[in-house]
Amino acid sequence: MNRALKEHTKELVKQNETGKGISEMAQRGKGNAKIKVKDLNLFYGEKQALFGVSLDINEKEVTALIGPSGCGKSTFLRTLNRMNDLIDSVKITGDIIINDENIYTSSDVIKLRTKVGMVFQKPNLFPMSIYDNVAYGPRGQGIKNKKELDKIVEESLRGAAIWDEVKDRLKTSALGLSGGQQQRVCIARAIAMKPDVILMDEPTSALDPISTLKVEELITQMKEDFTIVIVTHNMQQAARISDKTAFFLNGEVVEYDETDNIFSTPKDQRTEDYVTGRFG
Amino acid sequence: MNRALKEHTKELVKQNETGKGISEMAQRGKGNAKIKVKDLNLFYGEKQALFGVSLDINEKEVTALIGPSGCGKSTFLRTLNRMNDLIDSVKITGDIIINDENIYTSSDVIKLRTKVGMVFQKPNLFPMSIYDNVAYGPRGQGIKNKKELDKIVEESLRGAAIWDEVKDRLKTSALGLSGGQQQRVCIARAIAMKPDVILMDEPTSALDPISTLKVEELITQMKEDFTIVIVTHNMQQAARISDKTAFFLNGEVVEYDETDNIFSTPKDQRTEDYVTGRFG
Amino acid sequence: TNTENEDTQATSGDGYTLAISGSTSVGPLAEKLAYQYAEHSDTKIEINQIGSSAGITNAINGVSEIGMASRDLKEEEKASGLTDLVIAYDGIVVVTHPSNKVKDLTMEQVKQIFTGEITNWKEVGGDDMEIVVVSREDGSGSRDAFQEIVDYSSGELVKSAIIASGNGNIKTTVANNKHAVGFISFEYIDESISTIDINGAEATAENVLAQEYKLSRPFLFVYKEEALSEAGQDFIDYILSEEGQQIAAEAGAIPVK
Amino acid sequence: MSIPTENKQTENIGKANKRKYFLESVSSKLFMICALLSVITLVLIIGFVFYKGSHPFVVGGYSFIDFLFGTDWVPSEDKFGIFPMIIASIYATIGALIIGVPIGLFTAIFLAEIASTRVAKIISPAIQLLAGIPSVLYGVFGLAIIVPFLQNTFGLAKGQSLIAVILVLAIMMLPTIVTVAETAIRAVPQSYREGSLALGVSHIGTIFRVIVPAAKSGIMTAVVLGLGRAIGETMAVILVAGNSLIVPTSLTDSIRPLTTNIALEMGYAAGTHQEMLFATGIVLFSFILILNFVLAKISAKGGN
Amino acid sequence: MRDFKDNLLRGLLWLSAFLSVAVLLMIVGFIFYKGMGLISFEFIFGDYSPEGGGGIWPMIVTTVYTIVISLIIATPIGILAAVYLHEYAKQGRLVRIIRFATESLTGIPSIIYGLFGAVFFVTTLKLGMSIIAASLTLTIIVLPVIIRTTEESLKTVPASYREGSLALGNTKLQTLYKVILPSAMPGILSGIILSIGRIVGESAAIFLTAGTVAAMPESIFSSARTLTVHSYLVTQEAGDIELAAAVGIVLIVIILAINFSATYISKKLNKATNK
Ligand SMILES: Nc1ncnc2c1ncn2[C@@H]1O[C@H](COP(=O)(O)OP(=O)(O)OP(=O)(O)O)[C@@H](O)[C@H]1O
Ligand SMILES: Nc1ncnc2c1ncn2[C@@H]1O[C@H](COP(=O)(O)OP(=O)(O)OP(=O)(O)O)[C@@H](O)[C@H]1O
Ligand SMILES: [Mg+2]
Ligand SMILES: [Mg+2]
Repeated sequence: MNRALKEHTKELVKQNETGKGISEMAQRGKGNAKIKVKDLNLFYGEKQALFGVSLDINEKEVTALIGPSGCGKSTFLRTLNRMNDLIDSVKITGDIIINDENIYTSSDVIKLRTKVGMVFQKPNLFPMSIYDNVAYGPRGQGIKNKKELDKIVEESLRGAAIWDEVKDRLKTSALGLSGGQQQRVCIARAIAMKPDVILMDEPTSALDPISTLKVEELITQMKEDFTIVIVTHNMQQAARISDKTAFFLNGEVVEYDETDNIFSTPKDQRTEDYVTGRFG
Repeated sequence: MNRALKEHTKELVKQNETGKGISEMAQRGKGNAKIKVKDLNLFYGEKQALFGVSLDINEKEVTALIGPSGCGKSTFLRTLNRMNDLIDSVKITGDIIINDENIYTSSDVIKLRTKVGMVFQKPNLFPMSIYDNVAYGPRGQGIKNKKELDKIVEESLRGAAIWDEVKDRLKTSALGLSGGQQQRVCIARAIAMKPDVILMDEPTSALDPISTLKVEELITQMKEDFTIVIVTHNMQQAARISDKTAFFLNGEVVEYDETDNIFSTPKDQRTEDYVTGRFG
Repeated sequence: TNTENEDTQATSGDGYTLAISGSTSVGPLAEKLAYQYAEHSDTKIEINQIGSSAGITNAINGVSEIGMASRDLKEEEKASGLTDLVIAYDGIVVVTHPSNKVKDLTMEQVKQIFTGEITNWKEVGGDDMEIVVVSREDGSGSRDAFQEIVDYSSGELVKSAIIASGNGNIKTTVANNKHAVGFISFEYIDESISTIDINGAEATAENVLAQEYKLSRPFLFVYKEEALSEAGQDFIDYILSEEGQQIAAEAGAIPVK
Repeated sequence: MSIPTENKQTENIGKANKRKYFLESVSSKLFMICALLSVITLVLIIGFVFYKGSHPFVVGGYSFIDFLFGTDWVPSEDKFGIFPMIIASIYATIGALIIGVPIGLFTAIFLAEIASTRVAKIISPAIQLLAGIPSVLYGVFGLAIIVPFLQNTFGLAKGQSLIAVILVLAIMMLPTIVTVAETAIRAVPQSYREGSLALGVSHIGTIFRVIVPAAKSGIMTAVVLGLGRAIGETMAVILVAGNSLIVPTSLTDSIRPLTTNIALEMGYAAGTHQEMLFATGIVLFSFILILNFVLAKISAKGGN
Repeated sequence: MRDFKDNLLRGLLWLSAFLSVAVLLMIVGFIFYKGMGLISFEFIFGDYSPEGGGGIWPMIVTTVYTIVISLIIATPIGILAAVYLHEYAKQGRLVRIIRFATESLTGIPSIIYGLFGAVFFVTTLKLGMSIIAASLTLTIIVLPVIIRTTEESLKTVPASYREGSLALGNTKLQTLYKVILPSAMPGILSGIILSIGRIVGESAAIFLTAGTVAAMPESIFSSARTLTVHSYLVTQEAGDIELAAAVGIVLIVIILAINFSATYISKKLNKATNK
């Protein structure tokens, strides 16, 4: 990588503190460990993708996962709501404890997934109307009352900063929306479940800056009620919205600390290389 | 939107000039108009998505298209290689002239598409091996020679900053790669055609910063040979790599100018609102 | 309905269903008889045309009360206690394409044609044209009877013969092919094919009864004596009555008396 | 949200989930039973056919080799050789595949990729309609149109022949192949199409290089189902095959495929004759199993 | 050269489509040409008469019975079996065996199904020659068709739908009927339409299990004659092609009606999806 680019990255990174200051989240007290991950190994068949990952994620905080492409961020995130169960070849060892319950020994994966919501990397709306997409989760929980559903749908869509754009076409297919619009409806769909924890896998990578900021603002609000774990490639985003940041590399957690520390005084050389763009 | 966020956006935007300076592309001479778009209107059935778009895109420059989600950036981009022909309901009026040829009256859409390559928003590799994906285009052009193909594949993958990650698994399915890896193979696939113009629809939205920087560097290199049109939500990216920027809003081009001007002294209030984050 | 369960309860009159199944050649005649019989009795008659062997099997294992057969019973079938009864005879006629000039043959010529000794129509006074033999399938009642009377065995049948299942298929095949010769039951004779006199005798019921025309076979009802219901017996009696035999004659079959 | 209500809610979810898990495990077992039904029926049918068909060889002292390679089939004289029929079945099946599969697939591609939506909307249902026309009518059509046509065109003494069978079977395979393959092709994601077109590959090139390979599994299903129809077909074939007991040496010879032999004589057969027809069924089964096996191999090779 | 190949392939595509349509027109035309003369109100709605000149109403009723009963049994079993194979089962030996069995069932001649049905349903289960025995036999015949086509259409449902639904705390079962089956509906429907075709077109398997009684069935336990068996019998014994073709016309109309309503229903079901 040429020098110019490297310096440029540094510039970007310096900007962290400012972003942090602005987003008014500095003075929040530390939460308790909501999620405890101990010595987690994950294999896709023969191939190991996570190596002894251990980290505690605090309640009502935003935890960001960063790292280069293919390092296992998505894989890790998906262990937290047992989404990897869907892949036959996946083998997992180690413990993940959420709300004092080991999610891999407790068998109530439905409860787990209602408590731990998720927003995916690619928008994955169902081929039904916008309304039905958002009402999908609550309906699955047995909420039938139309008024109640209407309310949930509106609140969730507002929460995801998309209400105004879709309020007149709630009954039309969700697949007619643009990528950015779709992703925001996905967020609304997750919010509609009122989960404890929300996992987000690059939720804003398909959004324009305005929507991104709205969503970031939303995340900042949401952490009053929710514990949020977010994968992002955008280091400024991590810096702006997260309380703690974990840096992943080749399936290992290289460093996990307060976001400020990660970006300003990383302990590991590789972390420094990465956040300053000297890596790879 | 709250004040804090607005200011924050301004911060981000200020950073433009720095990025620009660093990426060493300030003093390039102006190219000729490679692509001339005149009074382009596009309809999806009844619904109009582009309104009288006119702009000239210069040869061997990078032109960025920015604007909020749903404003028609992708739609516009896809008119340049007649990708919208695939959608039955699409009606187009106006002229697009590439290399002095009106692409909508000339009927050789295949030639057009070999000359005007494209990288999509979501990675769309074929269900075949990585090698076959990259060799797909050249083979379509009648290149059968194994040595030659090998060379093209390697060069293209190197060019897309993915060679090292995949060189040992060229013959395995491309769909086993992570999202970021897939997108870079898509770029390799487009490069392999050695086109005149390359259209990119948020090509880096699924990439980590390292790969993003590599791709941006690549784009900077590529403009020695190619004319590049790129849709991006990342205004810094637009600022860093593009020579000219067009700001789209509700299907119209609000402002089109040197990138420097767009970000430092926009003429239209709406442009200013958008690039400073005061919009919406 | 499954008669097996019911014939212990009611064996005649209202609501009783008499199940008959078997030969597709006897079937149409039996249907006509049952149709007329309905004026005399309330017994409902179910007739299934599924082939002689299936009908015989059904009669043996009780799925049907009466089986219809257009061939003689085999040893093992007789051994299982079946009674057979001739309800009518069926005349068999040799047919050709209407354009064929040949109108009569000797029994010997018929044999030579079907065994492949004569292969061209000119050898029997017709045009110079290859002969295409059409026969029924092995096991068919018509074919058994035809071969027995004409006096050749299945093994002797010319190998390239077309095998058609059912009178209708033979008729359609012959009607569409100038070269063809086949044999069908009297009741299916119509103007789409031309009939052949054998040894100078025309194919008519009278000639059969007068023993001048030799090609005929029996239509059989088979049943287990002990399983035959009153209704069944009554229907059989009706068939053998003057009226029943009259109907058979009108349907193109040859009465037993 | 106050703490007590939250606890209550959690409890409720717990209870509701118990029911859900119960439903979940019951349903998955039910689904498995449904899936096993096809295995059970296959076992029953194979058992039935083998039980009946092996009897003459196990008890009756007939030689299976003579059965397979004998050229005489005269049940009334106790001669049971099905060699001509085996050959006839192989020829007829291969012939029907050679003609029916490409035409069917190409038609499916045409409907899914080339025809306008309006045209496809008319033709596709019309072709599905063909699937419902009773095979007897195909036979009658064959007998009234194809057989005389062949007879006149090639100056034959009889049109009932191998080629007539092949044509009728190919026609009968069409609806199945076209319908299933068209569905599969339509299901290929649009992004593949776009990706390929954007690389300057022509529409036709895109179809044959990306779309068809991506729909491979559905296309194989189409072929397997169509083949099933061709092998299993009897009524139409009886009418146009001629059913002669000769080993075919040319396309114009009349033939008797294995299925026809069973259907033709089952109505009149009894005793050993009937058992021999079941034995014919066993051979037919093996034939089908081998074909399925080969097709599975081909599709595995073509892919991955 | 490339253009030549393209044009050649394009030509072949057009030619194939043309041939298929031509064959379609010829067959349908043939059937209408031969049979139209017999079609009348009396022919369709009249009772059967062995003397000739009667109608085919009993056969129409029987045909509808067999279609409805077979589908009522086969559709749920087939769909659920496919769901098991694609959504539930671990891809191992069991699945391979089931697949192989299913595939092999498709190739068995209908006459063998008929003989099996005659022994198993008619005699062993003591159902007698009846509509129900025939329908059960037909169920076995169409099961593989439904399983295979359903499985194929399940394959086309994007994995992201499954993930999205499960991540919202829905069970597999909920995911199945709320998202997966609706998205797979068009494929499933085309399988059902093919099955209807197979049921309607079947003769050998039916006359050995339902028989050929040409009277109005009193119940599904009655022996009866379907339209196809009727056309088979009149072709085979009487060689009456006009009558067979007239029956064919009625069948075509019935199938058209079923296909149209099936497409209509699927459109209704998928309103949100297709829009
Ligand atoms: N289903 C799978 N089977 C096998 N390997 C997989 C699978 N999914 C992911 N991998 C591999 O596991 C590793 C981690 O992938 P993962 O998707 O977690 O990366 P990531 O950090 O999310 O990358 P990105 O930033 O590109 O999304 C990669 O090497 C990837 O190729
Ligand atoms: N196939 C289509 N049919 C109908 N409307 C469409 C179609 N594709 C896009 N649109 C509409 O056209 C408008 C422009 O869409 P487009 O995808 O070009 O936006 P975009 O600027 O690329 O947005 P994003 O940044 O979210 O990708 C949107 O309102 C969208 O809903
Ligand atoms: Mg990822
Ligand atoms: Mg876009």
